[in-house]
Amino acid sequence: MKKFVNDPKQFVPEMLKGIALANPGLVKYVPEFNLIMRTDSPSSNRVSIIQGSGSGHEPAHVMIVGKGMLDGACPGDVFAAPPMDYVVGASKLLNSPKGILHIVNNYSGDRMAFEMANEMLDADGVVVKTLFVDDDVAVQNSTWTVGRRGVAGNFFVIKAVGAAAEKGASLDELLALGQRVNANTRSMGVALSGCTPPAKGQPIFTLAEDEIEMGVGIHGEPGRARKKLVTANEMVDEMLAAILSDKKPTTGDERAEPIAKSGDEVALMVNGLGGTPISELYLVYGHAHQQLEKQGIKIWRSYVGEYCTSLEMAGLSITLSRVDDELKKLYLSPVDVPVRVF
Amino acid sequence: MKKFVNDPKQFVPEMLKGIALANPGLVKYVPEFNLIMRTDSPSSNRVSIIQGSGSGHEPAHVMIVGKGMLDGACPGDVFAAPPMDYVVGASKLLNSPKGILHIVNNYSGDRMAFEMANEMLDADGVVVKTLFVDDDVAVQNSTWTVGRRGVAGNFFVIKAVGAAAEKGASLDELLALGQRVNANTRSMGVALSGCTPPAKGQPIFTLAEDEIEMGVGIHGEPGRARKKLVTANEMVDEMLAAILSDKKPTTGDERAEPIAKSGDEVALMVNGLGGTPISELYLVYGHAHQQLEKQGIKIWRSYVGEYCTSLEMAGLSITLSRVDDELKKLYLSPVDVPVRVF
Amino acid sequence: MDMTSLEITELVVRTIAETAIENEIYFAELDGVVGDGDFGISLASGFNKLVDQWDTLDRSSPGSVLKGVSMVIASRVGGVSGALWGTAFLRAGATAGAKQELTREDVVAMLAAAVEGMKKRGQSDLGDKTLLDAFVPAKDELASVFAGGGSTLEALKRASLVARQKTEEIKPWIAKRGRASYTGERSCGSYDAGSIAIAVMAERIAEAWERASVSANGQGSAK
Amino acid sequence: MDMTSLEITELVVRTIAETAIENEIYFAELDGVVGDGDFGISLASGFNKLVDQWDTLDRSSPGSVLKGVSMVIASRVGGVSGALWGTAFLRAGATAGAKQELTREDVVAMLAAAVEGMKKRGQSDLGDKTLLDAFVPAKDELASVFAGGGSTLEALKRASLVARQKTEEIKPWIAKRGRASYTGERSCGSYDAGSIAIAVMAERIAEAWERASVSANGQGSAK
Ligand SMILES: Nc1ncnc2c1ncn2[C@@H]1O[C@H](COP(=O)(O)OP(=O)(O)O)[C@@H](O)[C@H]1O
Ligand SMILES: Nc1ncnc2c1ncn2[C@@H]1O[C@H](COP(=O)(O)OP(=O)(O)O)[C@@H](O)[C@H]1O
Ligand SMILES: [Mg+2]
Ligand SMILES: [Mg+2]
Ligand SMILES: [Mg+2]
Ligand SMILES: [Mg+2]
Repeated sequence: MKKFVNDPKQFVPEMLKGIALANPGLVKYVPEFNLIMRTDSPSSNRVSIIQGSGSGHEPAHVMIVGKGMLDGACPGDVFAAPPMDYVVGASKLLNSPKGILHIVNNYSGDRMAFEMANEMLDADGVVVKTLFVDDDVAVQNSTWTVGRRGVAGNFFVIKAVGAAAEKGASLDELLALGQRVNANTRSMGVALSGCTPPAKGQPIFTLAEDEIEMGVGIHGEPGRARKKLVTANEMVDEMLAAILSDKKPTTGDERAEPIAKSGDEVALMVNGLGGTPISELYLVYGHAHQQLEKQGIKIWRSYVGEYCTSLEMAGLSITLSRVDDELKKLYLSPVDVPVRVF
Repeated sequence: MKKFVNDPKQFVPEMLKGIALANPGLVKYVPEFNLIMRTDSPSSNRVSIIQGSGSGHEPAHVMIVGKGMLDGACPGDVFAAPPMDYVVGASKLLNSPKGILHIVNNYSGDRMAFEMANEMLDADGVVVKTLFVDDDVAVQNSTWTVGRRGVAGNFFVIKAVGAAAEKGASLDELLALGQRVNANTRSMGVALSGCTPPAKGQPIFTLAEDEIEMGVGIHGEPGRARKKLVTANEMVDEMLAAILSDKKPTTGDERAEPIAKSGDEVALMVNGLGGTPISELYLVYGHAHQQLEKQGIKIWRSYVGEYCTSLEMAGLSITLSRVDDELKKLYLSPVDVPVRVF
Repeated sequence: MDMTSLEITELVVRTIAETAIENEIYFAELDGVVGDGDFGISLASGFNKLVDQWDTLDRSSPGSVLKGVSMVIASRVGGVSGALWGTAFLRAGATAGAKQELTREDVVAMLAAAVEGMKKRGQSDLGDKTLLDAFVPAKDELASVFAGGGSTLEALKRASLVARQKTEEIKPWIAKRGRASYTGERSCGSYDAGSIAIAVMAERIAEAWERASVSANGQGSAK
Repeated sequence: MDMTSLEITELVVRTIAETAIENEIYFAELDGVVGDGDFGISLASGFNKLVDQWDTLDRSSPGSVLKGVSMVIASRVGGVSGALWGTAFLRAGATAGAKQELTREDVVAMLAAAVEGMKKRGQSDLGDKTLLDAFVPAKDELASVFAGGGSTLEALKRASLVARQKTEEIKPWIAKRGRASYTGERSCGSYDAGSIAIAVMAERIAEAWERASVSANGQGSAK
């Protein structure tokens, strides 16, 4: 394993320290809870929005704390949900009279940690609602899973509720808005390589020189199938087919309509998993864009880059998120967060 | 080699197509010259700024074409300077009455291609000035080199002249400004792995599990020394020492003062080479920031992310760029380019 | 054997902790096959913390020890394991209450409460190919040996045998909870990391009990 | 031998092109040792383009062929090699002017002009460990065999021998131009890719000449 690391156990704290040093005035770092929080939060005019999740997905979520996005992120160690007391501690520091929205990617570990934390926060009279994100179509719902996984699509959920919170939306409004975005967002990923958590020191999985993992999870969970490497266009076609044909279960036996049909407008995201250069992401974007337009789906805006990664994993995910006039406005509203170019 | 690629020879054109599709209205793609250009250039109020360079360094330079940055970028193939006729073709399409500024990273190939092109453009009465960027301290000047290399520091040069051009600065003013920024900017890189140009299909170099290449170039040129892997902090210390002790040759036998001393203000960039995740970049940033502050150097602003890459190479570079009030304003002025988060 | 319930509780907890710490890599590797490979690390980091903080715990009664363990684990361990194991220790401790001496019935009730807590927290049940599939039958076996008047050592040995058998029995099953469940049918044929941990811990507790009995009685006969 | 200067020019250019194309990987690997490994690819892509466009070139005179080659190479090949090789062909073509038949003196003058063009474009000279270090002595050897009245085949063979020797002689040198120069002393001990290309091309031209002479004369004696 070759990485820029000192003590592997201090990997996450040292990264968090760097984020805070790089963005004074914007965010601060609370070591006790692995917490990166806005310096101007909590605000009595704004619901506080908190993400937990594991580390290793940067810029999600510690680098998207700031105006128009998150009030705080308190990740666990690499690929591990935060322990309960990070969530409790972060929520107490960020408690707002308008309430707290927890955004939780739908993994058992995250769900349970937030659930336990919420039992404790309830007891202390802190008002919390929880928004689950489960945009990944790779894991088909079935009786034997705990539902779908939350992956890069959470960017759209956070962007929408972050912008709305800034405008003073209530906790219930944010919850409803977030659920709507989540329902309109579907993702699918593919890995060309594994990645190595610093504390583990070994790749979480290994692929042969001609193998890919189609439908991979952002913690390296195996996906739909291990397959032979094919061309970029063939991989894109398979991912788009999975996304466009998906009928996400809603309540009971019901299933949602496919995410987009001819005439619909979408945001199209090509998200790098960490080790794939942006040149390849744009190559993939070009093909995906043309394939969707062929089907009459209109691309409203592109999102190409790294949004939710798996350390240095080579691979990418494609996300389609259906937009309407309200969402477009929210997506274009201003932000001020650590991850930026200029 | 596992990459998102169809035909390796079409790698660059397919990427460029993706950039244009992702950013309609902002840029357009001219396949003949591998050119990405602003849709609203040339403008008679603005000097046109053009970069050539090789591909494989994205987002530099094709993804930083747009308002406040470049008017066009016409890269060669991966790691290859553009052929002369790309430069000639791009310059003719972007010819402005205020003139053209060519920004050339100081490599023989790039210099020669631009020189030949300029001979032809001169003959056609096109007014061109050339700005060389050579911020890399790894290669010490000496009688036997063609001077220093241009690396990630070119971001600051482009940002400054791009902002000034937007405000109507003349060609001579831009040249002087760019030279000033270049003189005030020093970089040093380190690689943990090689990278694989698609058309080559093999890594440009290979490092053992415990080796690093200190002072690596962005085309995988060997650096100062192949060394044993050490901690992140030790690598940072070595790079900072190289940057801070450097006395860049100016004219004749004269040498510039070190880039920054106690009391100076700098922009601090930690630039990923493509395969290193942003978590590690921030970890490195944190230590670099603290080491500089210990020496009394004030960090005015952080730049952490990917600016000038080498495909999927694992590694990073550190750039220090001294700032003053004029430059701060230019650095903070607005831009609109393909590379963005939101 | 002359140990107090408090001493026994401490012995059991410390044995669990040692097992978790010593098997960090092994458990992580098991979880790595179809899961995400963090299980061993999560568990070890929590129990390491526990060992560090051991002297600061309120160790006045079996219940207070278990509650202390619960808080360390739930607070320090991220995700599923922190929540599940934290809940299990919490419920067991709550059931023990303030009692200084615990009967065999108390122990069985504490284990049952731990199971109920984990099921609720994990929204899981027998058959999901989780540690419950090893833990519940082992607990039942312990209860039945106790009911039949067998020795504690015999009960522990038979419980650990059952746990171990179960790890094999569920191996071909499909994982329905935890990250392994995302792989669907690809989870068939690999061990469930949590169940293996239960089996190893049960075996180590039986061994520790045997050693403690030997040294307490000065000879080979355990009560 | 009965070939016209135009035919000879085409033979030489086509031999250079074939050599570049066939040795793409070999030349790239040589450049990869201390350079950036693109040399073979750049050269091959330019000469491939040349072969593609062969039928569209103005092939009315030796000079027009060489200028056409120059434009294809300079326009299509990025960086150092595009500029250097493009300049070399351009200067040689310009020196040939509109002549249909070239004398031995013309050929030597054309090669000298190519050298001057490359030196100027590359800001380089003998001793920098570049292709000049193979090309210039080979050119001089050719000129001296010509001056002594030797056959063209002898001149070509001796020139290619000199070029090959030079590639060995400069191997321990330090590279002072091109990307290899960035490595400073680490460039000592490895071949210069450009010089090797010159040597291989010279050898291939000598062979081609021998083959052409044999078939032209119907027997083994070359002029
Ligand atoms: N919902 C659940 N209920 C009960 N046990 C579970 C549940 N989810 C996972 N487990 C157990 O926990 C083990 C994995 O723990 P860990 O790796 O920490 O969780 P994760 O699956 O989130 O990575 C599994 O082997 C399984 O025995
Ligand atoms: N300035 C120069 N003058 C003459 N020849 C040069 C010069 N720079 C490089 N060369 C020759 O070109 C070869 C490398 O070409 P190429 O790989 O295309 O250029 P680069 O070094 O820019 O990658 C070298 O082996 C050397 O022989
Ligand atoms: Mg080159
Ligand atoms: Mg796990
Ligand atoms: Mg886990
Ligand atoms: Mg080269």
